[in-house]
Amino acid sequence: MDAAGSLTLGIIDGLIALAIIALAFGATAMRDLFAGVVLFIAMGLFMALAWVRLDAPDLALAEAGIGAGLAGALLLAAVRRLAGPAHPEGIGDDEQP
Amino acid sequence: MSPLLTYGVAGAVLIAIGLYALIVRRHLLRKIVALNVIGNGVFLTLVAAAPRLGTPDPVPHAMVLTGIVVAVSATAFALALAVRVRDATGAAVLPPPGDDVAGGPGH
Amino acid sequence: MPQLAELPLLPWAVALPLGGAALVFVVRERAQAIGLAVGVASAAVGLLLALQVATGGVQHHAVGGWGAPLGIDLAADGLSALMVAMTSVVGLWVSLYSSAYFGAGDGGHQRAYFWPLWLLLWTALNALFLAADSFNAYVTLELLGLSAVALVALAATPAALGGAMRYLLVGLLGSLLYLLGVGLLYGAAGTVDFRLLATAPLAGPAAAVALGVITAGLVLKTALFPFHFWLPPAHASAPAPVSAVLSALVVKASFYLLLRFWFWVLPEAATPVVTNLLGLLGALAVLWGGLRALTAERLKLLVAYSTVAQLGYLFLVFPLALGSVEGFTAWGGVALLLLAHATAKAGMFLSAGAILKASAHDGVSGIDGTAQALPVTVFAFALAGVSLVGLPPTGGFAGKWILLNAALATGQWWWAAVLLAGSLLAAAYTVRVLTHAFTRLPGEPPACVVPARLEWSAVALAVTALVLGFAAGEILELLRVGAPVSGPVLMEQLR
Amino acid sequence: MSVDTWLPALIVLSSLLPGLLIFFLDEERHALRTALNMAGAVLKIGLVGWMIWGVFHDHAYESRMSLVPGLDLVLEADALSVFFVALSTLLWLVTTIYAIGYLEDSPHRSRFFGFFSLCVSATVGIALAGNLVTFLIFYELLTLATFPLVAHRGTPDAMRGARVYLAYTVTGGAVLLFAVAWLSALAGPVEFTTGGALGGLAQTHRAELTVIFALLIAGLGVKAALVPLHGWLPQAMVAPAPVSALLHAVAVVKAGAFGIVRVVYDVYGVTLAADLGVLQPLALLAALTIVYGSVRAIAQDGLKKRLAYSTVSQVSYIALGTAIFGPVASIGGIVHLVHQGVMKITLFFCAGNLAETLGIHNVSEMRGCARRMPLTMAAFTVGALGMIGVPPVAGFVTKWYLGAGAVAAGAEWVLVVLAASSLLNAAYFLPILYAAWFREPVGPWPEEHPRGRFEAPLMLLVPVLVTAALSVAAGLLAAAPFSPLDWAKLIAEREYGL
Amino acid sequence: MSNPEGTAPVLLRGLAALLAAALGAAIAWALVTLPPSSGLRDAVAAQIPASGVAHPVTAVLLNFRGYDTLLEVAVLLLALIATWSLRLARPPAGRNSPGLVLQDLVRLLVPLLIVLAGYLLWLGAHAPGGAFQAGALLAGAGVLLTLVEGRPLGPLAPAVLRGLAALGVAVFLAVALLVMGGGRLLEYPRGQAGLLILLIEAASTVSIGLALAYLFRGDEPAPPEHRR
Repeated sequence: MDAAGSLTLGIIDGLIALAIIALAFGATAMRDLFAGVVLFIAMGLFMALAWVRLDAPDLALAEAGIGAGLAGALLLAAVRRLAGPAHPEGIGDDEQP
Repeated sequence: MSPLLTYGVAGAVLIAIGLYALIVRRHLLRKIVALNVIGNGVFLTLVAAAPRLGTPDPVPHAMVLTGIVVAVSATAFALALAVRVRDATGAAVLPPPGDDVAGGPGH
Repeated sequence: MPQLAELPLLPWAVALPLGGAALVFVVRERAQAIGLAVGVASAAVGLLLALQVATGGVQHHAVGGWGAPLGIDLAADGLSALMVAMTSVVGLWVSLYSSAYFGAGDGGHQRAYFWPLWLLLWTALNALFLAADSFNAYVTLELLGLSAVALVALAATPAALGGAMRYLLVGLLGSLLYLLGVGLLYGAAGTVDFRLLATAPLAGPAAAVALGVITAGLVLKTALFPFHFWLPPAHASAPAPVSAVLSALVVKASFYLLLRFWFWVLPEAATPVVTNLLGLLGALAVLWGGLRALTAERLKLLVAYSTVAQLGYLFLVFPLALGSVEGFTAWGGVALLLLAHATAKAGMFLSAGAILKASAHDGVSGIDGTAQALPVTVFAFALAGVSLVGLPPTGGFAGKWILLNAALATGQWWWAAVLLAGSLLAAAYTVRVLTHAFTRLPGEPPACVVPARLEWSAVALAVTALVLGFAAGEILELLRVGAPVSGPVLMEQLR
Repeated sequence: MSVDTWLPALIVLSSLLPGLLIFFLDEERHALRTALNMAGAVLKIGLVGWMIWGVFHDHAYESRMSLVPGLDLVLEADALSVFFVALSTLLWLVTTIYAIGYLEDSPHRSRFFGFFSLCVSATVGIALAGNLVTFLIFYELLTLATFPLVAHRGTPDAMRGARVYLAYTVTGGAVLLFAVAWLSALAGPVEFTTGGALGGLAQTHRAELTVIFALLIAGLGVKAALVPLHGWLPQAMVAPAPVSALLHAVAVVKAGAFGIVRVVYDVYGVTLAADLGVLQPLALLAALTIVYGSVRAIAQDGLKKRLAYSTVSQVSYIALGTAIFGPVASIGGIVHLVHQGVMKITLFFCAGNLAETLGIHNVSEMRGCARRMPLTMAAFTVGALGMIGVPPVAGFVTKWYLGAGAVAAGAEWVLVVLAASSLLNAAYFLPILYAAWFREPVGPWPEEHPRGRFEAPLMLLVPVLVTAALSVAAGLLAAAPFSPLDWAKLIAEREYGL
Repeated sequence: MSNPEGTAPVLLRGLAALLAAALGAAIAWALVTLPPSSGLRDAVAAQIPASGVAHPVTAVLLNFRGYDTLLEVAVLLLALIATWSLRLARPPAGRNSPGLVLQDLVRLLVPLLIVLAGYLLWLGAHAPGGAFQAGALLAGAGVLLTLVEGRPLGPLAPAVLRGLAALGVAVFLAVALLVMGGGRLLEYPRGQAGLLILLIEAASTVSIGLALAYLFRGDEPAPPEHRR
């Protein structure tokens, strides 16, 4: 492909990379847990883009579905559970009889 | 600058960010997110490190696919454990280690 | 009966416990019986495998028939065989012990979940020791870490859950660092197979960084001082049989991978600075772990810190064997110490579990008089202690003697001094426990019934540690199969 | 595979196997336990007799088993080893009888006799060890076997005494291990050989050898109770009387002394040792210990404590004799291995009887006890006079040869030490004898509970009389063939190649 | 002492930052200086015809490095067992009860997702896709159902549920051992590789979807002590 095209692609790559980095930082630094998780999911989506750019469509699919999607759902569920009341008794803290 | 290198360096940065957060952040959920960030960084590095000539090498892709599934499994368990710790101790943080008070049942 | 050499034992050593795990998870009502049966079978396969290697040399199995680098190989040399055999022996007695340890008290919850988790852990151990492929080793490492953490959390006390959480975070970080290193090596060599990596011309920053992060990750998982902080809480708060497995086997797995990379893949990367640094950290672990064990308040915490100390010995292999002409002396000594610690420490944790059933509380001072209530168990604890101290004629002594010889014959007397200091500390904390156990309480000894299986499993392991001292010769012969170092068993300056 | 290769191992097993069996015996199986003990002891005596005869006719016995290449377990019989074996075997028999009587209906007898047999097996192993590693192994086993015996009573101060004992011995063991490992790394497996095994290194590694010698003596000196490493001995007095007797006469203390003899004669060789100039310091240390022990003994009121310090002093005669160059002194030192054994065990048995029958634990309580227990005190008197060195009791022979040897070696200062120690011995023994025989008892005894028709049950009385008789016999019949002295001469001749 | 939002003392933060920066720099350095290589691309390409599938990644995952994938499916099962062994308390039900709209949406979406999963599974043989992507879609359906009905699946006998969860490992292992016969683990007979791989993938898809969905739910439907 021509130089200009490759340059634009290079810029796009750079932007995706920067977005991933920024989102990662936000995800780990956010004061609010929920916001952090949302940023993490967004990062996952950009990761999927990155995989596409790296000629790894399988990874893009997996990242979108599992890395961002399910991991995100799990994290959100966890945020909700942690926001809820604690269950100190759990279901029985008894140890081996 | 080839996309490989761009994303590879991005991966290195992710690893650094994640490691810092893992050490510094107290809340378990954040630590788990941090681990996932490291994981993504490692995956990027893995693919970026692999081949440099022509069409991509499928082997690292397969490895990363495995890695993603393992990561999500570990994350799921870690989150459940974190919730359990919160339920048992009242706070979603690591209890101090050197807990060494005799007493309680023998077993 | 087919010839031993033809038996495909390598795949079966992995498939058997894996299938068993799935089975006991589904057929929960029979978990106990099936789990025990699978345990016995897996142990048999493991020991046969060791025999196969001893008689037939290094064993290979190209999974899928592709062969490295495209496919994944399984391989068993002397070291792998010994590790698998160690897993089999410890696993056998731990399974027996557990079949009596986990009752139906909490609706059979612990019993229902212990068996699938334990068999998955066993799968991971065998798979890891037999992996000839560094990425495959990563998967087994994760399988190992997750099952180990889940087993710790099974105790369900706040302490156990906290310990498990810390253990999980550290473990995941460790395996991710390991994966990173493997990826870099693949980038540099285009393969993840250990043998091909060993022959590949690895050089440049990539190889160095790879080895660095791999070492960091594995050292973290092996709890080498000062990265031991996660081990005592986890090992001390887990159910007794789990503690035994963790201290005896799990920490050894990551150490085994360290050996694979340093002695096979990149021995040329070893500089005196690095090897002596690892040795120094090991020495500090020996001293620090010993001191903490000496002052620990809770019995199981004492035993856990003893593990930290004993792991320190293993790292003396780097300054004493890596890159030295006659490295086999230290190599064999460390291998013997590793096996002796596995059996002795497992026996010690199992007996501690039984002793605590009879004691007033979980403090060291809480076990007063248990020598009257449980003479057999206390005997097992004492015998295991003797091996940890390294007194003759136990396996601990044989290993320590050979390692001393390696240190002194090469003029590195300071490592010998570390060995002796460690022995004295070990003697001190063992005696600390025994004096409490032997202290006679006023009145009748506390009536206490512990299932015989608990007592005798512990004895069996302690006795195994003793017998190792007499089997040392055969063990070292097996260890020579495919060993990365050569030389005589014992060195002599004036030869 | 002839009996020659089995005899040494059999001698060790003859007490080891009964011991292991006894562990699993039920407390109440009194008869069976006794039978096992006695059978083992008698069998051992038979085997040892056989071996003595063989060794006397230069017959070689060796059992060898390889642990790892370059690390062999070797048991072999030479003049010196059978000397020590004979002593421990004989005294084990009497002590076992005594212990059976002493421990009647006290708890945990199976445990006690189990470890008791292990203790003797370890001692015999030490005696028969054919190389340094084997010696080391049995030396450590001895530590392990004796710890539960010292701690047997399980009382707080029993546990304390046991802890101190273990702290000293394990540390000493570690030092010894270090030294042995170092020496083996230099010279390979060091086999005990008459006249020394280190010829090769004598010129090249003088400095190392000197340091290693110091380490070896330090390690052995703990059990041999050389000042300042003797601290555990008085503490270990909490053990039951038979144990104390065994510890002082045969097992622990003697093992240390025997080790010193081995190191000087059969590892370094007395010539090399003298050449390195390490004998003089050893002699001085021994002399110091002799005097110090005696002085401390005077101040003790507790009978067993006084005896303990007396042991500290007496055992060093062996080291002293070893450290003075020259066959005559060596004879004096070696023969004291046996003499001190029989005399000191007599004294401890007596102390046990006094405590059992009259509840006497302190010297101050002994007034007139001889009238109540004449036989026991007669035996005690024999032992005491022997310690002082009054002819014809065995102790006299020792001191005579030590003195003569010292003069021969031109070390007259030793005479002063001997004289001083004899005076001191007299100073802490004669008052006891006087009070026991010639003073009136003051009031009732602390706690009197006579058992049996005699002053003490036969099981306790007979051993005392036997050992007392032996002490006298060893002195009277010193000139006879196969007397301790005769045998010691044989050893010295072989060591000095005369 | 521990306020969840709190962070570590300054010194620790500084050290952590230093450590992290050093590690990142080292990795970047290693990447930059890596010599070019083609990895195993050509080796894979050469064996694709024999692998039974056309898509290289699937060939690596299910054939060349199928052993990794077997252990990987085991890891997923392990995660499920481990999570269930924790006995989480049920989250307070009924909170944010889904509106009718969402329920209808789900009724529409779930069948679609299942069909799509089947398609992806079949596609994996010669194009991007396969068991894991398909499993993820099934799991997504399960998650939606959990959100509206509290559980991913209709009422199932506990043993059956566990059986489905272990199906992937069981089938994978069974095939691996059956084809071994006298030969090697996972050595597919010539010509049957494609079929066997599809069989394995189908079983795995079910288990993966089920496991991920129940991991989202958190606790086991019928833990042991609720029986008897």
